Amino acid sequence: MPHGPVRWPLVYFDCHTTEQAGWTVVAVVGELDLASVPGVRSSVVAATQNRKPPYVVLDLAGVEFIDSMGLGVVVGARKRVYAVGGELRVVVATERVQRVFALSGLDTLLPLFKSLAEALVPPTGGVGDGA
Amino acid sequence: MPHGPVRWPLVYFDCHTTEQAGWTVVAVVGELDLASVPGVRSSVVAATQNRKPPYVVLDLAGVEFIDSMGLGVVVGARKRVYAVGGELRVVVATERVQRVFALSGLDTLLPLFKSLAEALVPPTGGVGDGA
Amino acid sequence: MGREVLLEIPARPEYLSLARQVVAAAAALEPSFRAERIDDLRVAVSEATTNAIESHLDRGSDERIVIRCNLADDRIEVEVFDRGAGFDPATASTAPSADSEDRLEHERGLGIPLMRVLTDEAEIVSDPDGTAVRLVVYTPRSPQ
Amino acid sequence: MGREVLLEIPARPEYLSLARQVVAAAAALEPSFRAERIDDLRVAVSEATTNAIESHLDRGSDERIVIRCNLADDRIEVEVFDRGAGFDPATASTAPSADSEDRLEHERGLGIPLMRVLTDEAEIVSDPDGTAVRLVVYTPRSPQ
Ligand SMILES: Nc1ncnc2c1ncn2[C@@H]1O[C@H](COP(=O)(O)OP(=O)(O)O)[C@@H](O)[C@H]1O
Ligand SMILES: Nc1ncnc2c1ncn2[C@@H]1O[C@H](COP(=O)(O)OP(=O)(O)O)[C@@H](O)[C@H]1O
Repeated sequence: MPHGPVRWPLVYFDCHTTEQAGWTVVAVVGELDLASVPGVRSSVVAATQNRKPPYVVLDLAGVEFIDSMGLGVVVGARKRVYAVGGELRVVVATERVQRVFALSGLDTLLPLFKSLAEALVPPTGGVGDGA
Repeated sequence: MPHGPVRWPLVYFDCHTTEQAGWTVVAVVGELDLASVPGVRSSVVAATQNRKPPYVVLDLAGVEFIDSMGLGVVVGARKRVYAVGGELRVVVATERVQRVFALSGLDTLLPLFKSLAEALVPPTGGVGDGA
Repeated sequence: MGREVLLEIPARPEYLSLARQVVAAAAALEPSFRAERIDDLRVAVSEATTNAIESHLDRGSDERIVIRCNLADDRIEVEVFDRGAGFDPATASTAPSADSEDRLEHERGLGIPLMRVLTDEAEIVSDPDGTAVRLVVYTPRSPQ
Repeated sequence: MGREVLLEIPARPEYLSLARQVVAAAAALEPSFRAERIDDLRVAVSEATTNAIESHLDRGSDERIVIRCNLADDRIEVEVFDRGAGFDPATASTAPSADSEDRLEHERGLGIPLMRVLTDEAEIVSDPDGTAVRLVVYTPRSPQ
């Protein structure tokens, strides 16, 4: 069965935050589900407090699996960021993750980008420097 | 947990035979266990009938998992090849597979090579051309 | 012999991934399933198992979640059983329909709708002693 | 709540990989296990499960193989149960000792010795109604 090598399955998840081109980038790698959403949620909270208004990119290019708990954390991040006048962008690179956004009708409601490079163009209102 | 990306687990196994530098190379990729040994066994039988005496390399560099059923097929291959005056070499590249050979005491009894290149030097008795 | 796999896991979030893996691996044994369809099933199973785990956590229950995975030539059927407090599927709070702007206000309630669109059949039976969710995906060649 | 996972699989070779995956994934939830030790357990579980599957195939039995995987802070314990015809572990035909040239004559009988060296404890209980194999691997910090 030609499906690529077997790796033994381990819970894999990582979330780290960087500053890039005026954006706070929260990059998520691995599986985004009930087990891992708390980590993403706290990274988003931290990113939102980082700068006012917050310009946040949620980079899901490295996400191998997402379910409705993962979608929920994205919706929650958007609410949180917009509540304080910021902007949130979401990078969705794989078809598998894109499909879950689409089937939930969120693909047209959220600003999805195919790559981090595309998401890093200046925010709609211009990148603030904290002023 | 920093253990690399998750892939969903699929039964993965492939076995193909080529002629290289006077050797019949049976290359195995994937998991070598009760489920996959029949495929390797029949490739070895074919390789043994290919040329007399048979010079066979069993290339396990791509094997991700091996248990005693896999070891058994290697021992069986050696018997079969030596019975008709041929030579069998085995390529074991990963530590994981090497460990299973070592713990069974077979690492010193079988001619193990770390790479296909090393295994492809001329056979002890010189490569025959079928004569 | 049937091709039925039974899995019981602790009602803890970290076992979700294991449940998905087992179902995906069991489904992969039927060569006629396309990889994309198995991915769909993985998500649906994740939704059902997430809800099951949460129902036990809500109740403080120590019992395990049971997942039964039945592979037939024409379909794969996955059942997820919990012993939580149950709910009424007809009135469960689900997010507003996909084309409503309002949907962006809802972080929860996305699971059951997703489960339904990802499978060919999704049936929920619930009472105050627990819930059973049955998910079915047909192989490409069989009638849907 | 305990961290016990229960898996039942059809007695067919193609489900071996699934059994190994489940045990490895369950073991990986205890961060103190080194990856190499989990690999050892994978092989040991494969040996026990191979024998269990073969015992059912020999008997033409339709019953599933049961694998119980219990994760504690200081150890992981895996039990494999079959309902095959059983055997006498003391007199089972195993390959000659590792340093004997004779070993190269034996394609079978390598499993039980390997199972024993790969685990910290390996116990086999067998009667004509079936066999239970218990495999234990300790975490690095606990006394062995
Ligand atoms: N197995 C279950 N046991 C008890 N309640 C459940 C179960 N599954 C779903 N529910 C209820 O239905 C609601 C909607 O579920 P779902 O659409 O999956 O979204 P979410 O889980 O994000 O809330 C849940 O919030 C819960 O109240
Ligand atoms: N679960 C079992 N049920 C019945 N017989 C068994 C079982 N496990 C092992 N045996 C017997 O013990 C023998 C040795 O087993 P093992 O060392 O694993 O090598 P192998 O399986 O390659 O023969 C088997 O051939 C079989 O006769």
